Formats: sequence, C-alpha cells, structure tokens
Amino acid sequence: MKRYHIYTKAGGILSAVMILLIVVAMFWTPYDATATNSAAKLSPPSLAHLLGTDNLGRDILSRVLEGAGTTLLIAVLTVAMGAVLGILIGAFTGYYGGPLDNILMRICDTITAFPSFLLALAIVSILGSGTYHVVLALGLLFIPSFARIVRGEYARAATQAYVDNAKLMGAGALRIMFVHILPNTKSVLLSAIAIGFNNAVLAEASMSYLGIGVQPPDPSLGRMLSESQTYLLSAPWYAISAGVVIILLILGFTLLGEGLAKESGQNA
Amino acid sequence: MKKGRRFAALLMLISAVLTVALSGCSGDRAGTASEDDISNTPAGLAINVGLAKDLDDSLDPHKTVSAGTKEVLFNVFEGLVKPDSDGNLIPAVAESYVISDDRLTYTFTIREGILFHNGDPVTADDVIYSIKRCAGMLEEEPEALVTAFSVITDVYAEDDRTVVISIASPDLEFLSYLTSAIIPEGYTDQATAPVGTGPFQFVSRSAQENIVLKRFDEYWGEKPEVTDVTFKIITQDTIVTSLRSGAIDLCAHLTPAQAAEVSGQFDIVKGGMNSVYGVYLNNSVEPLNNVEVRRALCHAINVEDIMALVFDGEGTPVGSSMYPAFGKYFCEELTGYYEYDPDKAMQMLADAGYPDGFDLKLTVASNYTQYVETAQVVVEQLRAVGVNAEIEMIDWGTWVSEVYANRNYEATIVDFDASTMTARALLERFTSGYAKNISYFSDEEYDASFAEAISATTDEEQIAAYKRCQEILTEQAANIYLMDMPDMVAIRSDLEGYEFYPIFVVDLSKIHVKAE
Amino acid sequence: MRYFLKKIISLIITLLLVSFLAFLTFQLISGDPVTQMLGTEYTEEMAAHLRAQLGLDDPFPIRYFRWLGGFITGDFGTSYSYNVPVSSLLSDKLPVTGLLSAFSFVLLVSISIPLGIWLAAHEDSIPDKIFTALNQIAMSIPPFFLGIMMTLVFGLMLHLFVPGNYISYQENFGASLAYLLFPAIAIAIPKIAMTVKLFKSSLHAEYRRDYVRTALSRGSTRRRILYSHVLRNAIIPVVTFLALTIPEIVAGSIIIEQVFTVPGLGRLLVSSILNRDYPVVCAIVMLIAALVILMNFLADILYRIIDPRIRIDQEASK
Amino acid sequence: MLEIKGLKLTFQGSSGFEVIHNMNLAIEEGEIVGIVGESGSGKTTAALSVAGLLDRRKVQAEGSILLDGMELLSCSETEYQKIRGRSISMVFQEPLSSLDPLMKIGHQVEEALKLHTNLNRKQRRQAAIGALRSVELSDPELIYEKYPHELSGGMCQRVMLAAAIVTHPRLLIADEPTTALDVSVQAQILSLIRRLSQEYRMSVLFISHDLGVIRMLCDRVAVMRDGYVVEQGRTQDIFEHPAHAYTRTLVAKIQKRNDFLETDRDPVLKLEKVNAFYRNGRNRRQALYDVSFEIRRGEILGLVGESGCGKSTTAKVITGILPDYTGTVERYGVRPQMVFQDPLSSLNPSKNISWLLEEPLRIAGVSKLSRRESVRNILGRVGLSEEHLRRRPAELSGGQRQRVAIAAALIQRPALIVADEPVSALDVTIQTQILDLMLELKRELGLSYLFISHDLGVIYRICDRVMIMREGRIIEQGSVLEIYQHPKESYTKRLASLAGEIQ
Repeated sequence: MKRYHIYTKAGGILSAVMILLIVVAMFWTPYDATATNSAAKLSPPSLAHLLGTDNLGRDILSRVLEGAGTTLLIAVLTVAMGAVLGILIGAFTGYYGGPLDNILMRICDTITAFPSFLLALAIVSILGSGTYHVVLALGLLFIPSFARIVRGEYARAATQAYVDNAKLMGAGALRIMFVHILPNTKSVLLSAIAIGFNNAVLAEASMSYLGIGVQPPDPSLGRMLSESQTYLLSAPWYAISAGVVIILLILGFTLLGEGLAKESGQNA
Repeated sequence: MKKGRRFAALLMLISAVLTVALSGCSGDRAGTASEDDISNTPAGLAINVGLAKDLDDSLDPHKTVSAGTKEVLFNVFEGLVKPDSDGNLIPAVAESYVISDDRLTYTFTIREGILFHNGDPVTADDVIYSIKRCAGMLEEEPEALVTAFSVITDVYAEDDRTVVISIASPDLEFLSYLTSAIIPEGYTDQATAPVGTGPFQFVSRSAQENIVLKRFDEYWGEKPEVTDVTFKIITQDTIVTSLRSGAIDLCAHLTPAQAAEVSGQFDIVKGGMNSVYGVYLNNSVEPLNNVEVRRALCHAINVEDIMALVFDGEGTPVGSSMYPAFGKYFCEELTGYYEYDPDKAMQMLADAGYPDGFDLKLTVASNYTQYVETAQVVVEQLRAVGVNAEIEMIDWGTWVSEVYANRNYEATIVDFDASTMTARALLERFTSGYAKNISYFSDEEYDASFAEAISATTDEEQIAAYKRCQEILTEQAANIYLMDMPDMVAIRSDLEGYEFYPIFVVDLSKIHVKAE
Repeated sequence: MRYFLKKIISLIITLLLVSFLAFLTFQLISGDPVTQMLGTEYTEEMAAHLRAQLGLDDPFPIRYFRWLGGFITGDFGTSYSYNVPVSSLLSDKLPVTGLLSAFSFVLLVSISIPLGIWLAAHEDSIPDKIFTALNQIAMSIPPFFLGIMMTLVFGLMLHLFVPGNYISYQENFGASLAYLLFPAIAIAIPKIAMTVKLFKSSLHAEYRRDYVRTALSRGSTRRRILYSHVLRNAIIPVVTFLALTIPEIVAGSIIIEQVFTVPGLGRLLVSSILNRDYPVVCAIVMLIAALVILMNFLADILYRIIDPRIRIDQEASK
Repeated sequence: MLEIKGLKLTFQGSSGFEVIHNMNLAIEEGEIVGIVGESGSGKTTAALSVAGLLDRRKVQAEGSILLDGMELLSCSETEYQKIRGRSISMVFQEPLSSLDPLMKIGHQVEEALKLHTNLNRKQRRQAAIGALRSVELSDPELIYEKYPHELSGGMCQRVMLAAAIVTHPRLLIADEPTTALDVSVQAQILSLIRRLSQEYRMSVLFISHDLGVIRMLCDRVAVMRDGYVVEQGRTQDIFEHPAHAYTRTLVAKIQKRNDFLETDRDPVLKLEKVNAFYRNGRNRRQALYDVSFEIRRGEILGLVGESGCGKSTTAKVITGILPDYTGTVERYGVRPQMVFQDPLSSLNPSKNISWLLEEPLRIAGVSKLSRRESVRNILGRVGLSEEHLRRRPAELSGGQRQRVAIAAALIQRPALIVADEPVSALDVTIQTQILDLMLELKRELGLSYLFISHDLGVIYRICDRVMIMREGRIIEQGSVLEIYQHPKESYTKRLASLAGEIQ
C-alpha cells in the first residue's frame, strides 16, 4: 500500500503549495497584476520580476498567480456542480432504473455528444461573459460523466446483501441511497473527481485560449498562453510560466485525488 | 502462444516504421523550406501573404462589406478610375474622362483592348451593367449597393467605347465613387469565382486556409513582377510564428509589438492604418450627454502613454474624425486641442457635478489585440481621475449587432476607416440624420456645415466646410479621438515595393525583388 | 438483434435532441447573422431584405424543421459567410480533421499498447518507475500548451517542420502527413499516458487471476502466459476506452488546429461561431455529435465481440 | 513414487515466519493420499511447494521432495517447467475462474500437450477430445468449441480434470476440487477421480477441509494443524480410532447430534399456497410453486435443496424483500430478519460495527443512550467484546463478522430469523461455534429459525424439522430423523444417502 501513499503525499504537498500561493495572491502580489509599465516591456526573468514581464510590462508572476486563482476557482466550482448534480442523477437512475433512467441517460448522452465548446459559448453569450457563467457552462458539461459513474456504482450496490438488510431494518429509499450506499462509492468518486478536475482546468484554459472563457481584465492562464504565442521566440518565459502553472495545478490535484481514491478503495 | 507474440511485435514494428518514416521525410522536406523559399519556380516570383482573418464575406466586389476583403480584391478589380498611392484618381478601365462644366455629366472613354480575366473584352454594356447594378437601377437586383449612386439619373452608351453618366446634382466627390468595380455583364458567380480587370486574377479559395491569385498576363497596365500570390489565413496569435518559420513572406497590419518580434528577419515598412482610432462615447447616455464631462474625459486620456505601451511609440495622434493620409482635409492644429491634464479633468468633473467620478462600461470587441490592450490602459488612466471604468469583452459578431447596429453601449473602442476615398465617408456618420450615428451626436451647426460641404462647387469651399465640421466635433468632444494607428507591414528582406494607400488596400502589383 | 434495434433508435433520438439543442443555441446566442454579414455597412432596409431572403423571419419551429428536412436529405443549406453550399465546405474540411484525428489515434494505439506490454513485463524495474512518474505528468499537460512548446522547439528551433505552412493533402500527401505529425503528437501524448496507465493496471489485475495459476501449473512460463492468456483479457477495457477517446481526440483537434494553423473543421467551427454562420455550425455540430454517438455504439459492439461472455443481445453493464 | 522428507518452508517476508515444519509424507504409485486441516493449517502451501508454484523469491524451502528419486527442490525453474503439466498436474477449487474466459475449452485442455509434446494440431485435438470423453462429458466435440461461461460448475471441474490428465501425469494434486460444488455433483467428481487414478495408475494428493469427502476417496490421510502433520495413516484407522487429540475433535464434529425438541407452541410464520415470481431483465419467471409451511415458536426448520431450487426466493418472500407473490404469508410479531451466507456483503463495508448495530435502532428513533445500552448487551450475547465496536467488517474474521450479522438481526428482537447458508463459508471449528450460538439463542430467547442450507450434515445437526425443495416445490417435509431414516421421495433418498455416509 505504500506506493499509493506517495501519490497522496506528493499530490497533497503540491496542491497545498499552489493553494497557498493563490490565497496569498488574493491579498498581496509582488506587483499589481494589471499595472502596465512601458519601461520594462518583455524583460526576462530577473530578481525584480521572477518570471519576467509581458508585452505591456506587467509582472508575469503576479498575473500567473491571479490567473491560477481564477482557474482554480472555476475548476473547483465546476467539479462541485458536476459532482453534486451527477450524484443526484446517478443515484436515482442507478437505484431505481426504469423509464426515469432511460430519459435522464438520453439527456446525458446528448450533453456528452454535444461539442462542449459550443455549449459553453452559447451559455456564456446568453448570460454574458464572466467567471461564474463559465462555471455554469462547464458545470453542466461535467454532470453526465459523474452521473454515469455513480449510476454504475449504485446499480451494482443495489444487488448487494447489505442493501436488503437496510430495507429489512426499515430504512427508507433516500436513507439507503445517501447514508448506506454513497459512502461505498467514495473511492470511485474520488478518482472521478481527480479526472474531473483535470478536465475542468483543461476546459477553462482552452475556452480562454480561444477567447470565449474568462474575459479581461480578469486574469486567465488560457488567455495569457494565447497572447504569449506572439512573443514565443523573444520571450518564451511568458508562455512557459503560464503553461507550467496549469500543469502544476492539474498534477497536484489529480495526484491527490488518485492517491486518496486508491487508499480508500478496496480494489487496489 | 505464437499468435500472441506476433501480434505485439507487429504493432511495435508498425509504430516504429511510421514514426521514423514521417520524421525522416518531414526532416529533409521542411529543412530546406526556409532556405530556398518554397516553390520559387524559376518562371516567376511566388509570395505568401498572411491574413489574420479569413475573407468570410462575399467576393462580389459590389457586395463585400469587410475592409479585409476589399484590400485583397483591390488586386483583382478595377473601376473606371482607381486610386494611386498618393490618393489621386488615375484612369483605369476608362482611358480618359470629361466632366461637363455644370458637373452634371461625366463622359468616359473605355480603354482600347482592355480584357476581363476570362479573356472577353470590356464593352460599354459591361460598364453600364456594373454602374446600374451599384445604383440599383436593374430590375433583377433592385437594392442600391452604393448609396452615393442614388444621385445618378441616367447611364447610356454614346458608342461602343464611350459611356455617359448624368447625375441630378453636382458632387465634387462623385468621381471617387467611380472606383467601384467593372464586372462582365450577366456573369452570376462573382461571389465565389470573381472575374475583373485587375493585375491579378482569382485562382481558388479554401475556407480558413487560403485564397490563391495569379498574375493576369493580358493586364492592360504595367505587369506585376509577382506571378503567384497565396493569401494564407492564419490566427492572430500565430502570425509571428508563421513569419519566423518562413511560412509567409509578407503580412500587413501587424501591431508594433509583432513587428518588433520579426524586425531581424523582415524589413518593416511603416505607414498609417488610415482609420480614426478612438474611444467613441454614446452622447445620449448619462453623464456623457454633458459636454463638460466629455471634455474632462478628453483631458484624462494620455495618448502618448497609449502609443508607448500598446503601439511601441508608433502611430500619429489625431484630434478629430480625420486621418493624416487625407492631406487636404486633415487639421493638424486640432491634435493637441485637449492637453493631458488629469487634475484639470478632475476639476472639470467636479464642476460638472461628479466630484468622485462615475461608473463607465467600456464595451470592446475581443478579437483585435490593439483594442483589448488599449482598453486596459484607458481603464488605468480613467481610474486616475476617479472614473471607474469596467471592461466588457464581447466577440465581433455581438459588437456589430449590439454596439454598432443597436447602439446600446456607453463607451467603446474601435477604428473607423473610409470605405471610399472621400472625407464624407468619415464625417457623414456624425450628422443627426445618419441612421448609424454611433455617438448619437447632433449639432445644427455641424449638420449645416456638412450640407454645405457636400453641395460645394469648388474644392476650396468643400475643404473649408469639412474642416469646420472637424472643429465642431473636437470642440464638442463628441468622442475621445486618439490616433491613426500605425500600420506595420513585414516584408521579406529580399523584396521591396510595398506602397501605402490612403484607404484600406494591400497592393501587390508593385512588389519586386530588390536589385542587388 | 432486438437490442441493436433498440440501441439504434435511442441513438437517433439522441441525435435529434442534439440537433434541436444546436438550433436552439443559435436562437439564444446574441448577435444575429444579418448584422454580421452587413458589418459596418448595416442599414435597416438591407438588413430586412437579407433577413427575408434567408428566411430568418419565419418562426423558429418552421425554420428548424426546414433545416432538419434539408439535413436528412443531405442538403445542409448555404453558408452565410462563404455563400457556398455547406456540404462542399465540409467535404473540403472533413478530410483534414479526419486525417489529423486518425493519425493521432494510430499514434495512440501503436505506442500505448506495446509500451503497456513492455512495462507490464518489466514490472517494478527502474524504467517502470520513471515511466509511471512521466505518465502522471503527461496526463496533466494541456494539449494546446504542448502544441505551443512543440511549435517553439521542433518548429522554430529545430526546423523539423515549418509552423503555419500546412500543405493540403491533395497537393502532397506525404508532406501533409509530415506536418500533421506534430499536432497529432500534441493531441495524442496525454491520451497515450492515460491508456498506458489503464492498460498496465488491467494487465496487473489479470496476472493475479486464477487462470494464470492454472496455466503455470501446466508448465507454461510467465512470458508465454502474457501473450496467450493475459493480453487478450487485459485488452478488453482498453479497447472500450480507446473507442471512447476518439470523440475526445476530434474535440481536441478543434483547439490544436488553432495552434498549428491547420485548416480543418475545428477552425471552421470556431470562425463560423464567431461569424454567426448558423448552417455551417449546425452541420459541424451534428457531424461531431454523430461521430461521438457512433463511437459509443462501436465501443459497445466491440466490447461484445471480444468478450463472448456477454451475449450479443444482452444489456452490457456500464 | 513421491517422498516428502523433513520439508521446512519459511516465508522471507519481514517476519520470516515458518509455515511448514518438518513435514514427512509418502505417496505410492496409484495411491490417493489426503491432507485434511482447517484454513491456515498449511495444507495448500505444502501442495503448492510440491508443484513448485511457490514464489522462490518469497519462500525458502529446506528438506527434500523426491519424485521417482529426483530431488525437486534443487530443480531450476526451467527444469521444473518440464515437470509441471507432464508428470505433476493440478486441479483447483474455483473451476470457473481457473479457466481462461476468452479461450475455447479445447485449446485450454490441449495447452499441456502443446508445451510438452510435439503432436501436431490434429493429434492434439484427438487427444483432448479423448480426455474430455474419459472425464464422462457428453459429446466432447461440442464442448471442445465452447467457452467456460457456457458450462456449469461441475462440467468445468471435469474440464479441469481432463486438462490435468491429458498428459497422463504420474501425480495429480487436487486442492479442494469439490468444495464449491453441489452435494450430488461432488459425489460424481470424487468417483471420477478414483476411476482416473486407477485407470492411469496416477497417484493423487487430495487437499480438503471436508472430512466426509476425504473419507469417501482417500486410501491414506495426513491431518495438519498450523504447519505440523499431527497424524497420518490409513483413512479407516484415522476415522475409527484417532490417536491425536486434535484429530479426535475434528472427527467428533460429524456425529454430534443435539436433542430433538417436539414443540407445538403457536406458529411464528404461516405460508399458504405461495407462488412467487422474480424479474430477470425483462422477463418475469416463476420461482415458487404453491409452497405452504409453518414455523412454530422456538423451532428450527431446515430448508434443503440444490442451488437454484428457490431457497433464497423463499427467504426473500418471508422477509418481504420480494413483494411479487400470490398466496398468503402470515407473520406474527416483529418483521423477520435475515442472516446471509457472505457476511462481508451483508455488512456495509464503509461503516464500523457500532454504527451497524445502532442503525436499526436509530431508524426506529431510539435515543442515543439506550441505543448504546442495547448494543453493549447484545455484544455479550453473541460473544463479541467492546473493542470490536470501532472496527470495520473488513477488519474482522469470518466468524466474528457472522456474529455481528446475527447481533444486527437480534437487536430488533425478531421472533424469526431466516438464515440463508449462514455457515457454509466458514471453517469447520468456527461453523460449530456459530451453530452452538444459534442454538443457545433459540433456547434462551425462544427464537425460531428458517435454516437454509445445501449441507445435509449441518441440517442434520441443528434442525428439528426439515423441508426438501426441488425446482420451487416442497417435495417432502418432516422431522429430521424421519427424513434421514426413511425418506419417501427418491430425490431425498439420494440426498440422505450422501449425508448418511458422513454419519
């Protein structure tokens, strides 16, 4: 079992560091992330600017931290929304099955079949751009994957003896679903959340990269990456720092999620 | 057992062969690309021109709307007359023209032996068909495509090489409208396979990929040295990479930052974007309806700082709705009208009843980096005087319908170019009657001087009236006029001959290899 | 067979739902195509005329069913911005995205399967540990960042390819593939990492099953058991996973095409959405949706063919 | 033929504990020798060491194992591979999972031939079909083409035997081959092994925890406990007069019979003409055909039958889990509770014991304090202690888990407990403890049980009355003595005769 602890330890430390940096960035950043400084345009990493400056002379480290904050916020809210609604749908469809199961699964298939990019754009353009609308758009897209996983677990659990036992004890359906069965899906849920987080960060970054996600002046790693392409050769640190922060964010949380899932999961 | 192992070995073999073969052949194939500059067939000069946005617009010269399409089609179509790089109108399809004393009848003589790209000669009927089509005088295509042509009363052929156009009232600028393209009569698919008389003819087009032109060998004028042109559609972000990799040889409308990135490898030709770049204000909205507030905002904006940050110090400031390339109309003295003085701005705001500023929504289209970066700098400058500006980014489609068509916005950042080479195109927008008056600007004196300008009979009269219009716009601070953005063109170091025109045009006919 | 029929009907319903959703989405997106087409030349009469010409004034249901009718008979309508039939646009762009997706899928399969086998055979060796760490990182790399880095390193520095210089497959198939190799790799790498991880754990699980011990008791060696017994059993979950990655690969190409300026469906979709070019967008959306549904269906069938335990007409446990 | 002399096996692991201590055992040609012992006695480990299947890195072997004079312990892995499958073959407990699900039966039977002989494809096919026929499988050509999931447990075990004997090995090691099978099928497999041993002059090392099976098949037997061979000799001598104390307790388990209570107290449950149906996917199938019986207070009613005869369906109808039935079910008093065969799946794995025991009371709205109270005294009643409360089911032994299951059922003070194969997954010694516990509870609380099992020995030992069920019908019911001594139905006779041998 020791190997899995490595995942949890490594993931735990990495995500703790990232969260710490992001929380600090909410109150203090080496420079004001939006302060332009025409003298120090595209200067390489130096003591003054640890990660250098961008084409408007803004400090990349501050922008990257704030950008990571937005991305983390969106990813966490998206996964939360997707997981909660996914569990609700998955639980009912898995436990009861029947016509309800068919209808909900059809809707889930529709959402998955739909190019996430277009659905996100539709929602963002109806409600107007902004961080919380992106969350709504992405959250909707993540429900099917959670619903499907939870449905599988519940369908399997419904046949187990301890569910019959719970019925014998006089437990109501809701209690069985959320007090008895749910804790047993912990390991599957945790790994699904780890993967969900990975996809959420990716989706937010890609949407901002294409210019429809988080809009300026809110900082976003995706948009920084798209802007950095113009200065790829003369200021590669601009692209690299934004990209590496995304990777660290994803790596930290996925490792943590997988480690916890493996530890709590009976089937290794 | 054997089958199993063979299955896995086979798989490994395929993947190895695949990867080696591909990287191998890609290695040598692409390696040479940057040296001998792609298919530089000995017969002529082939160049790739970068376009940041696809010509997702009809290729029919009379129906194109976006500036990006017009600048490309300039190489394919010609009107009776066509502009040269200094802004004068030179004969094209028409060899010569005579304007009657009362300026009501224009007589054009068609150039001897001039051919369309499909080999047919240009006849008087083609010219009449083209003019009538624009004026909306054809039964099958009733709607007028060029508004200024509403003035035309009759178009007829005196003989097979002369065409006479008579108009209802004299208009000094009417000749510049006759740059609209002459097309073969009855040819229906201009929208997808255009045929004109220009130095280059249309070959093919693939959506989001390229538009291919080639030299029209029977062109009446001086034949261009460039034989093959491929306009490559690339995204705004990857322009620099494509230039540096040698994928494109020439790219116009670069931001100064992009130009700086490639200055080592390419020659950078500088000129004006020929558009009026500014923060356009909705004068019907609180508190922008108060002229003092608008003047205060003009004082709060530091154009030099914007130019330094966003345009690398390039670009020429403007004071009103006119850009320098229009030499005869441009009022140099209006440029410094509102000197940058934040304290004065705050004072004026206080006097106008806004001691602690106000909230302002700045709606900007997200697909042009210049707009986005300028917006962020403007927000900083306005915050310094207490005005809390908030950026609302929308994509171009939404900007056109929400801001331009429905005018539901407070302030926006955009640049307006002149679709035809006339001052009217830049100033008519602010007359009270104009349907799309973006600033809801209305001033009787302005309307009067504009009317005077368009009905003027002499150049001096027209110039004075247009200048008067500009002065009113500036005094009334209809908008915060910033500058004529720099237009940087990167051209491969062994080529030269790129010329700037006062209107949106990329003329490839004069590009040639530098004489060693 | 009844199961197939039921499944196909449910697929069609899903596709219809998707088509309705796509059409509805465009109703709600702000900015209508007419202003987009007229741009700054916008005047009221022109707009009204154009709207009538395109039939945009008819109520929503009529337009939807007219479009749906056309769609079924293969006429996808004309593009607002390119005014060419949408079907010709698609037939021009589909092979590009198809080639890119197929290429990255081939890379995915031909690298992850042998790698998974090799790692399982060399369990807990040093390379195994290194690969596992690398795997974990590779899974966390956003494809478009990978694309940017590859453009920088392979394109601008090593000149292995000329970024921005996509050669169409009609002109020179080899050169086109050579260019597409790099975007394909950028899409494939994170997927390869995931597949290898899944395949390795599946192999480990199968090695611990009873039938391996039986085979050992018959005198077979660990290596021979891998190829004759374990590989086939372990590959089942991997096959379904791979089939399900195809739609993700196609979706991934939407963004990668922007990074490598590959003129495929992805870039056409992005520009058409921004230009409010309804017919093109709806057609592409239906295409991608159909592909996703087809792949799920294929994965389902593939799952049954490989694993005889599940009778052909029995609902496979999800 | 096979001689194990002074065998000592120690696991390398951190603790490095010794598993087998100084084992001596000899098997003559064609002789069937059994090793009997409870789980953890080392019987399987010993067998695996003979077959060389123990991981050399993990287990260090001393002493010697001679096969026809050749020392196996000093063989290299490649030499051993030549022996395994040719001169030594093995058969395992779970037939279905011991076969490759994706490979045809024929190919799996041929595998040993492919490894050890150079017969061509046709010859191998003939040999395999011959082997399948010799294990009494009807139309072997058809079975050759089938997949494991298409065969029953019994048929799979026959296929395993065919695969083992196809190379005519000198020694067959069988590790609990019949444990997972039904009683009737068990008998057939045992007689098949005996016939094959004689026919191919093949000696057999037979491992089992079931004394009845050992007694039926083995010539000689060794009794093992915690890695020691406590006693070995001719099966007859061991069973008639066991020398070692441990062997005596094992043998004694079979004959023990408790007193028969003739009770006529008022009924706890009455079933009249019950026809039950259950839904499998879309189609609805009938499982019970007009079943009528009653259970009186303080009585243990046995329900015997082969798997799939409707035993579990009856349990579900009685407890109300399966509502889809016609006829009447009268229950008196609190709702009957159930105890299941596999305690792991009947106890919620994510909760600890105290939560599990309190849950029924928590649902009934009992206050926290009195819940604690009743949990504490129930624990004592089923022989568990306070320190078990914090643990999760996975952290308990099989016996302890079943005690918790019984406690969970008892805490609601039901009049009737339906026990569905409660002890069949447990070891013999633990089986006895649980059965004794159930009897104690019956005496003290006047509890009545419906005791479902396929193991006639257990039924014989604990039940007052018994019902024989076949294909959803009760074909015979009566007191245990009556049924065992003069069964009426032929089916019951066959079951009884099998049980009789154990007696």
